[in-house]
Amino acid sequence: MLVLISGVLLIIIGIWAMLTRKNIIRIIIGFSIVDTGVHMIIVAIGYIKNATAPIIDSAVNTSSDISGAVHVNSLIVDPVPSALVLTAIVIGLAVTALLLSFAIRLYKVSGSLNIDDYEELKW
Amino acid sequence: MVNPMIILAMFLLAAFATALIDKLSRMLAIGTMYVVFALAAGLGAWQLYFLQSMPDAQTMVYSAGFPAPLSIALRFGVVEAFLITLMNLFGLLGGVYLFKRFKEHGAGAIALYLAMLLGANGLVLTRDIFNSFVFMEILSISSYALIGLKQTKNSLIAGIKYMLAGGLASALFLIGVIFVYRFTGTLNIDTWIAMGNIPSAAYLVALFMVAIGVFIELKPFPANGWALDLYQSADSGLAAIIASVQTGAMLFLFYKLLPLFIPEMLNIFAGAGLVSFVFANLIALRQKDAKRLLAYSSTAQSGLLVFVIAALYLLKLPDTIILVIALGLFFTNFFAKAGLFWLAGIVKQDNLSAWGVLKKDSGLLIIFGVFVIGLMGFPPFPAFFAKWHLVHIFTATKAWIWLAGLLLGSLLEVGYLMRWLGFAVKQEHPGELSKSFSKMLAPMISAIFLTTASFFLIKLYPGLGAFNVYPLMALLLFGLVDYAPAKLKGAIAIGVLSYWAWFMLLPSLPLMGQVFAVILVGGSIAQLFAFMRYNGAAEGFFPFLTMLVFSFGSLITASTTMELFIAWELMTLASYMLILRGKKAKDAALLYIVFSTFGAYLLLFGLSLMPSTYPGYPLILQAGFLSIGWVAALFATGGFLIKMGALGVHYWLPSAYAEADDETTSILSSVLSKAGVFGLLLILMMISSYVKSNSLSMIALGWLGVFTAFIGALMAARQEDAKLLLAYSSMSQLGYIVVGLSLMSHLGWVSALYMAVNHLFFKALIFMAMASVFLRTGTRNMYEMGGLIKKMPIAFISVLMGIIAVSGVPPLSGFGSKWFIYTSLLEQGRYLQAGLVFFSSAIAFLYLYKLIHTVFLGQAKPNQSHVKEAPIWLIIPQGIFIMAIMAISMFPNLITKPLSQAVGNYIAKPDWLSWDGYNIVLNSPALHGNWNGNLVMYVTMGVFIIPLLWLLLVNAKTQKVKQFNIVFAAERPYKPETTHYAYNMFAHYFKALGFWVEPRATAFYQGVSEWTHSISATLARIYTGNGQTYILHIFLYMITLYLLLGVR
Amino acid sequence: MIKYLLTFLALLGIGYMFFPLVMEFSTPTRLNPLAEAYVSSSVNDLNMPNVVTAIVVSYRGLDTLGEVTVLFLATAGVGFLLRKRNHEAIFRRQGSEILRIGASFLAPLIIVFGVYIFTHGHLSPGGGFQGGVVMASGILLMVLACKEFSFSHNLIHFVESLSGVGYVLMALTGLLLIGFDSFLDPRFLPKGEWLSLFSSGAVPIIYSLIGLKVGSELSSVIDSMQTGGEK
Amino acid sequence: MPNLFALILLAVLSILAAIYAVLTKKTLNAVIASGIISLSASIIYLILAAPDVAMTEATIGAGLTTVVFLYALKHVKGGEDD
Amino acid sequence: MSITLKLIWAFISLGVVTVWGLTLNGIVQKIFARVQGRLGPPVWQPFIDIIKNNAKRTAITHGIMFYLGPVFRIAGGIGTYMFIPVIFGSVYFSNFSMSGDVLLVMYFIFFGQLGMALGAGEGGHPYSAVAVSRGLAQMTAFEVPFALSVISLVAQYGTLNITEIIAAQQGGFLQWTLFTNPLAVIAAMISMLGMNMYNPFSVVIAPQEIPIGPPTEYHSSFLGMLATNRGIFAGAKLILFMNLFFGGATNLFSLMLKTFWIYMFSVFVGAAYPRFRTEDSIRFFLKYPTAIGIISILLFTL
Repeated sequence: MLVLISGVLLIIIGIWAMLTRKNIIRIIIGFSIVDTGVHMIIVAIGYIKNATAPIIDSAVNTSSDISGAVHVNSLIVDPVPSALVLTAIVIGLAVTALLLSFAIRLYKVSGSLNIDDYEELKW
Repeated sequence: MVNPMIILAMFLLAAFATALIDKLSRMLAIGTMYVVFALAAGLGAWQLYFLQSMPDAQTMVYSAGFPAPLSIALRFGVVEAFLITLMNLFGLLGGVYLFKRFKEHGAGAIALYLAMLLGANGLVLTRDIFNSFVFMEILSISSYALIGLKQTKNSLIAGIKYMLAGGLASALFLIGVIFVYRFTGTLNIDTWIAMGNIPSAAYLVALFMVAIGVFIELKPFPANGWALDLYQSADSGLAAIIASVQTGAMLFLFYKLLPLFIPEMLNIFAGAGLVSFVFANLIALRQKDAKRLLAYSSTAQSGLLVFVIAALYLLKLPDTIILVIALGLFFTNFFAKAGLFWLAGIVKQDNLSAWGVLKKDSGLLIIFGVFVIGLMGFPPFPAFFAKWHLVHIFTATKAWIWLAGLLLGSLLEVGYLMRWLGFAVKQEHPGELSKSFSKMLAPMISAIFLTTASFFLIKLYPGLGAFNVYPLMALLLFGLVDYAPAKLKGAIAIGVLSYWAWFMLLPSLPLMGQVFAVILVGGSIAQLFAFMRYNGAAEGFFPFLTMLVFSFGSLITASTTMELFIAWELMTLASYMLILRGKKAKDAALLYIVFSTFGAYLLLFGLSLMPSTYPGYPLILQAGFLSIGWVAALFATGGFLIKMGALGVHYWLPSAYAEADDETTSILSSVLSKAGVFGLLLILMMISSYVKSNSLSMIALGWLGVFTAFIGALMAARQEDAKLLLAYSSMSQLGYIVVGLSLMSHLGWVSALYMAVNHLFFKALIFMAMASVFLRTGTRNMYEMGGLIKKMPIAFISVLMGIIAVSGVPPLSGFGSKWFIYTSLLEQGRYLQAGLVFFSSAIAFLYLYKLIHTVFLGQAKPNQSHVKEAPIWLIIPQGIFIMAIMAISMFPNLITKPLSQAVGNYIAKPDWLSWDGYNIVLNSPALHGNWNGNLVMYVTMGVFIIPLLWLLLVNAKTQKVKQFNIVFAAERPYKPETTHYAYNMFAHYFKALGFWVEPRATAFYQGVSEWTHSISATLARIYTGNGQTYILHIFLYMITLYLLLGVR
Repeated sequence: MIKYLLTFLALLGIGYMFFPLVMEFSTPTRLNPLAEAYVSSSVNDLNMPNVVTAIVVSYRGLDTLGEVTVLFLATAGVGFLLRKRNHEAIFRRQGSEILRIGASFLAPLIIVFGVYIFTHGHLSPGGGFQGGVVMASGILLMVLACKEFSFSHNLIHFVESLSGVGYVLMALTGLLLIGFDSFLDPRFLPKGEWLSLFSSGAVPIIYSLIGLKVGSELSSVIDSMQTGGEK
Repeated sequence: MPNLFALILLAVLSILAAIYAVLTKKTLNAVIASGIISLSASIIYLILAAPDVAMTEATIGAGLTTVVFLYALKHVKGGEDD
Repeated sequence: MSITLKLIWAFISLGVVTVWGLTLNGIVQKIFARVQGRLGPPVWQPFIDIIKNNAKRTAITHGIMFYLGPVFRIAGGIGTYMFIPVIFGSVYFSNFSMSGDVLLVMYFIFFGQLGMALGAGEGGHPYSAVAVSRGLAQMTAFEVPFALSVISLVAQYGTLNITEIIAAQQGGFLQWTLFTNPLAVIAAMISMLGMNMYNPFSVVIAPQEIPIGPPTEYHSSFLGMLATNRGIFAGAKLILFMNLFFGGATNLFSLMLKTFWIYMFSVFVGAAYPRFRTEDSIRFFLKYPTAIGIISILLFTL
């Protein structure tokens, strides 16, 4: 719950940064804050009260039935959001890196990173 | 069946291995990529084939050996296979187009391009929502990176805007997905759908976020500033793929999610799509930059598609119908939009008016035409059928706002696309094309593909007769031999058309149909001779002329409303092309097509309200016993009246007639306008069961006709340009026809048809004669001519015959039409209308005299001393029409009796109308009268010949004098210019009647156009160019939609 | 001014939109059926203790394949944008002696640690991605510390390409050996012993390939970013 | 209970860092701040029993992303601040 | 009646109307002269002019249409006359009125005017064109009240057939249209002022007056033919008006009497009023007479 709220707050702050900062690098930082917020929300969704990590090692209480199938008895957190967030983090990195290299090229080409300086394409 | 995993694996292998292969040989790397596309397309096609033979085959494929929802499922059904085939084919074409770029940039670019297609393929196939996210990212990131192909300032900043927007959209999507997972416990779309709606506000919000994430990727107005900049600045080859493949894949994802949405959500997305369609088109209207225009157009089209699928889903139509319509639109859009982007890369000119360079390569120009026309939804392109069904569905479900929006947006679209086409066809530009085999291949193949597919579509479409294909075949065949000399083509065209008309068309028609066949087809064939006057190939005439004539045939033989509309659209298109061929006809043609399209949409709506007909029997036969509602009749009538140029909607008429080539104008005026008469008559037949002559509506229609005649005549008298004069004259004459039709009586319809036939004869005659004059003098301004009677006697005789016939002076047939109109009007008690008709027919004298006097009489101009008689090809039709006029003047029964019989099949001939030899006798209780055209002819000849003989007797030897040998108060005139009373001949008249000739229609339509442009400009202001503002737009847009959704 | 107002409204609106999501949220006390199924299937069918890895590599392996592709694309894109314009020497500050020696001592250790992480991805936390990043950070360390350090681009590309191809081939092997629905099925190799390195079918191999690929990709991203297409 | 306390602390820390990242004049500080956010996030994940994610966030989010940002800053010297 | 006989009677009737028309013209010239305080030419002056003109040897022509102009003109006059029944009930004086109704006559009037305008046009004289433009403009205006009054007659009698219209007016002068439909007659009579081109509607011939008098370029036998037509055409129009509005004529005497007085009406007005400008006359015709015509129609329809 708490993590969820802070995730949402991070998203809003990130958007705030994206909407008010003029420097493109700062906007990208805002974007990565949004991403972090999203990841936080995802992890928060997967959490289950008083559960342990989804790794079935000796710390986890298991039992086997007659057919040999193993049952996990103690609480573990939902592994699905964890799996998803892994993907999301990597993708976030990819986008951020790409954005930054665009920004670098842009700076090299025209010497400014102020987003207000680029209004040629319009109407 | 094919395992779709193979396709994905293939792409991945190629993408990962490219770097290595590139080290070996770059060509090998590029070749591998092409092979992958070809294989993937082939697998898609194979799957289609497979599913066709086994429709019930299992199409779901799981990964990792576990069933969904544990694993990720892919579906490879018919739609998916279709899209896969299409997209990979496109990938291949786009890849070939980008060949040079790949060669330059190597492995990175190749891998990125492969990955882009991989993303699109995956997005289409997957049935897992998170997997969709991954493929969406692959698709986006590869397109982000490819923007770097062009490292200019604009392209880089556009890339950043695009990435920020895309990144935010996917963040929203991701949040939505995870919350939906929280509520449903699964990520599989099918499992979601099976769970149904979960009654929770949070769930709704999550769902909304999923939807808005996808929706923003579809570039809805106004949250699409980033996309516009992207399209404008990216490499054309890339923009083509983004506009087609990427948008297509995203749309399909949206389509997959539709079953999850609650009706309110569908409603909002349908509305947002429609708004996007209309407004993006509106803004596109004022664009001067070709790529930016394409950008607006692309966003409009994706808005349209979203609207269509959401709206149809909301209407709970079966999936097959939704898919057929959406794919129809998509298919056309796909090829056309990408093709246009590709062409933009070849043209290399941003300014629309610079697209005239396309003229340097007629092949490219044709390809361009195919794309533009396909995009507008003209038949036979699939978009036409899609729009047709859409309109019918919306009508059936009474979704009026949607219908209005759809048609409005389409109209705007026609506006700018046709303007563009006009530039390409007409504007001269010195630039160069950047042509290369690899760049030409893609647009060429897609144009061919689009055309071929459309051709088969119209041929195989259920319920369409063979006649509908003829115009297209004519276009194609004559297009292929367009390099042949005009005389040869003309001869072939006349031969083929005559054969077809005589042996195929006429026998299949009832009498009324035959009457129109004679007017429309016969009238055109007679005028085809004139086109043989051109030396050389005279490109661009015969394909469209033959198309036009064949489409007349399909119009008359149409047995269903769809056939009727297809013929109507083909006719409009052919005539537009013919008008556009005129030297300065760019704006005029645009005006024509916009009005025509507006008319066509009115007609389309009217037709959609009509009951079903019996395929196989011409509508003109069925019309006698079909009955339609008044709304349908009203709208269809509106559509037809626009084609006829009725008062108020005549704005297009003068300029189109004036600027088209002279021979074309003749056909437009004398023949094409009669197609409107045909349509109007058809409608009136269908409402004749409950609308009579004294119905308010018919009286109103009558007044409309009368005022058309009146204002047309007044305007004609005011013109100095002979073609404008004749154009307004045509308008005026069509007014009489409308009056006649509005009478809903036997006599009234006979009079209208008589007038129609007559108008064909004399207007074609005058136009042909005037065409000769324009040809020889090189001007259309009448006051620049004079005294041509001595140089061009044949033309003078034609015009003389023509004006006698137009004015209705006995003994020529024109009087017959006047007599019929007055008697039919008076017989029905329409006294005041008859009075105004008389007034307008008197005004006709003004312009007719002006025409003949200022051109043929008066002082000859010295610079026209070289003028000689026109070539024989222009004289042949004149001869034909003079003979026709003489025949029906001398023997009116030749025409009056068949017309009466034809009308009698719908409205019985009253007993009081009878023929006594050549004497037509009217003995109605309300009116007695008679007319014996034959006797009048003899008497007139008698009273003419006797004084002539007398004069010859007493004054046989007259002395010819020179031009200036006139009695002129005390001084000798020495300049013909000052002695030729011609300019503003009726100044005094307009001083007296000025009120009636103020150009109100012009003011009105200019106002409309100005307002449209201002609104468009104001709306475009929201695209400030600032990336941050665009992000703000996205959020505000999202919030607005959210508030509209009203989640509690 | 109006822009600030609109920005404020937008932020407010977003907050309003998130409100129901937060309000209706309550931390669940037990797993949902799908997660239960994953846990039991992971343990029973794949013999894999780390359920997250099971999902990442096997059940939702297609996502991971895509993810690797995304990273690959980013690498290609960054390389593409920041490719060297010309071959002038790039100015780089030489690290201090201690740093250099420390780095050349530490870097191989870090790389070995990375390898450990991704080979044990199915047993313990971490896996290909984390291991790959660790490997890349080893290389980063070398880049920072030593001026003359330059790794072979060809080698990196080779490793990257081969591991990518290998990954896809692994995935296809499942399809070929097991059945129609078995793209990315790791069970064509024996399950092995519970908690042993060579268990869980082909998962360790796949994760190793991922690790190599991620490592090489991130290394080249770092390299590209570091040079930055300098003139 | 200590977990909860740590959680609150980290959440507040990350939010404060985020606000700082928005408000600070110097972009370098903002980059560092965003690294701090990621780092605290990764500890939060650890507490939430998601060690895989925590590792990833620590290495990629806090580590690599920050490095990439820093490299970018190096290349845009002069244009990086507001 | 055989066709030969028909033709012979047509010629006789044509001769009658020519003589009567020319005589009327002569009388009018005399009256005008007297009103203006001159002695004036003799009543038979028009006949003398025609003979003199036809006897002239020299003739110049500007071209074929110029040559044909007078022919058109006189053919229009004769034709118009030929389509009007002259004396009600007389088979001999019915001309070829069976070939059409009043519409035919109204439109045939244009035949001569159009031909004349064309002929004059080829003359190349600007004044001809000026005159034609004024004439045509004025014509469109004065035809409106006339057409309205004819339409009013249709509303009244239900026929377009002139003979039937006359027949409906038989049985005492109170049956004349003049008394049964006075508004229509007023409208028609005003428009006749315009048709006859006397003052105040004589602006048409004004440009020709400036140099040497009417038909500027025409002379010799052309002029003779035009002068002859003045007689025929005037007679034809007067007979048409008589037939439509004044009960027709059952014998030659009443024909002469009625046509004389109809003609005198326009002459008196013409002698008393100054000339209108073209635009004024157009406005005039489109105002009062048109309104009167419309009212007369409405009276018969409502």
